[in-house]
Formats: sequence, structure tokens, C-alpha cells
Amino acid sequence: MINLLFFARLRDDLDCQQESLALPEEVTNVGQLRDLLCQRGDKWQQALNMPGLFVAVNQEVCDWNAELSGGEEVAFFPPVTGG
Amino acid sequence: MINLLFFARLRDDLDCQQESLALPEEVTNVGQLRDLLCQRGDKWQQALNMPGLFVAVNQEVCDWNAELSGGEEVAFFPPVTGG
Amino acid sequence: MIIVQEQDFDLQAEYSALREDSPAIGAIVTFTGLMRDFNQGDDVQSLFLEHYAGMTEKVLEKICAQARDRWSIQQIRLIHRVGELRPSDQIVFVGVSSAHRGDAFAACEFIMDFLKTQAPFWKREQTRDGDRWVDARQSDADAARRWQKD
Amino acid sequence: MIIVQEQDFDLQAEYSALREDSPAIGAIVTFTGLMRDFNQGDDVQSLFLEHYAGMTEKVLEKICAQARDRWSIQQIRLIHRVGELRPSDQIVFVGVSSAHRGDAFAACEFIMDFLKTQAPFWKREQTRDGDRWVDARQSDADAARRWQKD
Repeated sequence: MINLLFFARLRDDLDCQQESLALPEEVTNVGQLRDLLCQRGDKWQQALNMPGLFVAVNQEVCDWNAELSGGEEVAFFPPVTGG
Repeated sequence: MINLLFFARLRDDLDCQQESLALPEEVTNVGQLRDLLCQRGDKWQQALNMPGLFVAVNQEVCDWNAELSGGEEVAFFPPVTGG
Repeated sequence: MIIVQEQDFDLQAEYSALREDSPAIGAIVTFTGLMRDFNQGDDVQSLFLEHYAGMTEKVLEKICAQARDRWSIQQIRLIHRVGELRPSDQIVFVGVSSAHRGDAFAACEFIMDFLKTQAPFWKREQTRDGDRWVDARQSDADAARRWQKD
Repeated sequence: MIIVQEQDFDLQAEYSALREDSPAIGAIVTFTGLMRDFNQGDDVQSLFLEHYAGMTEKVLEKICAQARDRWSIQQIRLIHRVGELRPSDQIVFVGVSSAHRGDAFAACEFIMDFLKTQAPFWKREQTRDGDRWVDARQSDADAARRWQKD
């Protein structure tokens, strides 16, 4: 199981803040996880292709090749706007 | 008459804070004024040749060619160290 | 010291904490970010600041550690507010003390530039025409890029 | 606002004056210079700050005007103390408010760099071995030179 988190505009667009997901065997990195989620339909396809989308694994920003083995916290979020 | 002012280390070295001086006819710029003062002896010669010496005419820093016509306030001082 | 909180903060208290630390300090630089009443062409009535609790603190710790590696710094104090804010409210404080002013200025600006582009905070503005998420600025990305070493 | 005075100053009062000025302000940068207890290799017991009254204010006005020409600034507040000072005492304050942080940081540091090299203040330190005039630093001249435009 992995723990999925969505923030800000992304959470609004997906109407989803948090979700626990059993990782299929063939999904071994975050890029593949994104592809899996995009199969859920247009809403997901569009939201997870927004310009500048970030992904963080266990609270550290990473690229789409970052490996997943189950048990991770994976967060998707738009460009940050604090300060 | 011009009004001469000396600050900080320069005032200490010359033992002079302020002096009114009648400008001789042949002295028409601050470089010539400095030469005139240097003729007073070694102490003046040394102090007015310190590295980085500033001269200000009417409270504005200027170079040694700045003209004098009488009535000016002329200040000599070492490099500044405020802040 | 890094704090993410809903409450307002007191500049004087932060400054005193920086100043009383050591007589070897010669320079204190502070930055305070305030909520403006106007953004992206519209009057803004209020602001909601959301963040990724846990990750935010980690990112801010890392940015401060990078500043310490790069400049000679005595102390850093960083406070970022979250939740509901109004125009003129204080949003963020960064204070840096050092023996010399160059280090304090550089570290303080560096921390703000990377906080802006890396720390997971998001602003939602309330305008007369409804709510909207604030867009990231290219100028912030450019500001952070200035600090890259050759 | 430019003031040269013997009395101490209150950072909170200066900050409040900057902040309450307008809701268009998004950034306030402050610099405070403090007296260090150690300089040029020796413990320093006290410091006497001398200045050229009249000229000092003119030079500071000019530096602030140059900063206003170069960056978009809302307000500048500058205070420099003169007379007898002790370790940890506040010496100088520069506060700049602006819509954006880049302008506030640059203007504040610019003002300090030129104050250091152009404003007629001189420091005399009292150490265990007697009094001495503080030497000007090459690093200050270098800092001011950075701002020259090509």
C-alpha cells in the first residue's frame, strides 16, 4: 500500500485529498504511478499533466524515475507559491 | 577667508580642528591649498599625504583641481569608517 | 529556529533573540513578507495559505543548512504563517545574524528566494469575483537561479 | 527619513512606521549594525563615533536618492548613531519597504555599502592598549564597487 496525497489546485481539481492505494506489481516508479492514475479518466489525465507538476516521495521532491516499493507517501502538487 | 576643518586622525595628528585662513592670491584650487599647508613643516607634510585622504569643498567631496575663490568651507579627512 | 504557525509573530521578539545571542554579532538582516491588497490585477480581500505539513519543515531546514554551508552565519530565525490572512498581515519572517553584513544580506535573500520556489506552501486568494489559486511567478524562479554556482 | 543622533533607536518603532505606510507593501528589509566586542585582533571596550555634521546628512540623502532612482521603493528609514558606544550597542539602522522583495534587499544593501565608503563617520576604539582610529577596510570598497553599472 502507498499513501497518496494531493495539494492545493490539484486536490480541488481531483476532489481528492488523500487515498491509500495497493500498488500493482508492474508499477515500480512514480512515472508509472502517474500513468496508472491517468487511466482513471479525463479529470485525472488533465490534472496530472498540469505544467510544473511536482511529485514528492516520502516528503522529498523527486523525478519521474524515482522507485516505489510500497509503503511510501507519494504527494502530487502544483508549483509552490508561499513567502 | 576660507574655513578649514580637520577630522578624526587628521585632527589629532595636526592638533587642529578648525582654522580660518586668508587665501593668498596664487592659491586658486584645493591642490594648491594643500601644498601651502604642507609648507608649515613635517607634521603637516605627513598628515596631508596620508593614503586615501579626502577633501570636501562646501561639504561635497572633490578632487585636487576643485577651484577656490574664498568663502568656502574646506574639510580634510581620512577614509571614512562608519556603519 | 524554524516555525510554521497560524498565529502572528512579533518582529521585536525575533530581533531581540538574534541580537542577544553574542557580542560577536555585527550585522542583523531581517526580511518580512506582508500580504498586499492587490495581485495579478485585482483587489484581494483575503488569502488562505495551505502547506504540506512535515515536508515544509524539512525543506526549510535544508534551505537554511545550505545557507550555513555557503556563508558565515551566527543564527537564523524563520517563521512562516499558514491559514487565513488579511491585507497588511505579516506572512513570513527571516532573520539572519552574522559578524559581517555581506553574509547576513546574502543568506537572508538566498533563504527567501529558495523558500519561494521550493517550500510547499500554496496561496488561495479571495477576490470580488471569487476564489483563485495564485500562480507561481517566473521572476521567483529567476531569482533562485541567480544563486547557482558556476 | 534620515537621522544622525546620539540616542539609541527602537527597531519595532521603525518597522511599524514602514509597515503601516500602505497595504501595497509586500516586503520590508531591515539592516541593523551592532558594535562587536572584537576588531582587528583585539578586545574592544568602547567606541567613539565622530562625524562631519551637515555633510553627513547631505551624503546620506544623496545615497538614498540614488537607491530610489535605481529600484522601486516605497519608503526608506535610516538612523546612524554618533558618540560613545559599548559592545552590542546598535550603531546603524536601514529599513526599506517595497512592493517586491528584490528591490527592498538590493536598495537596503546598496545604501549600507555606500554609507560605509562615503558617509563622513569615523570610529575610534578603546582597547586595553589605548585608543586607536579604526582603519578603513578594502572589503567595504570592494562591496561598493559591485554596484557600478557597466
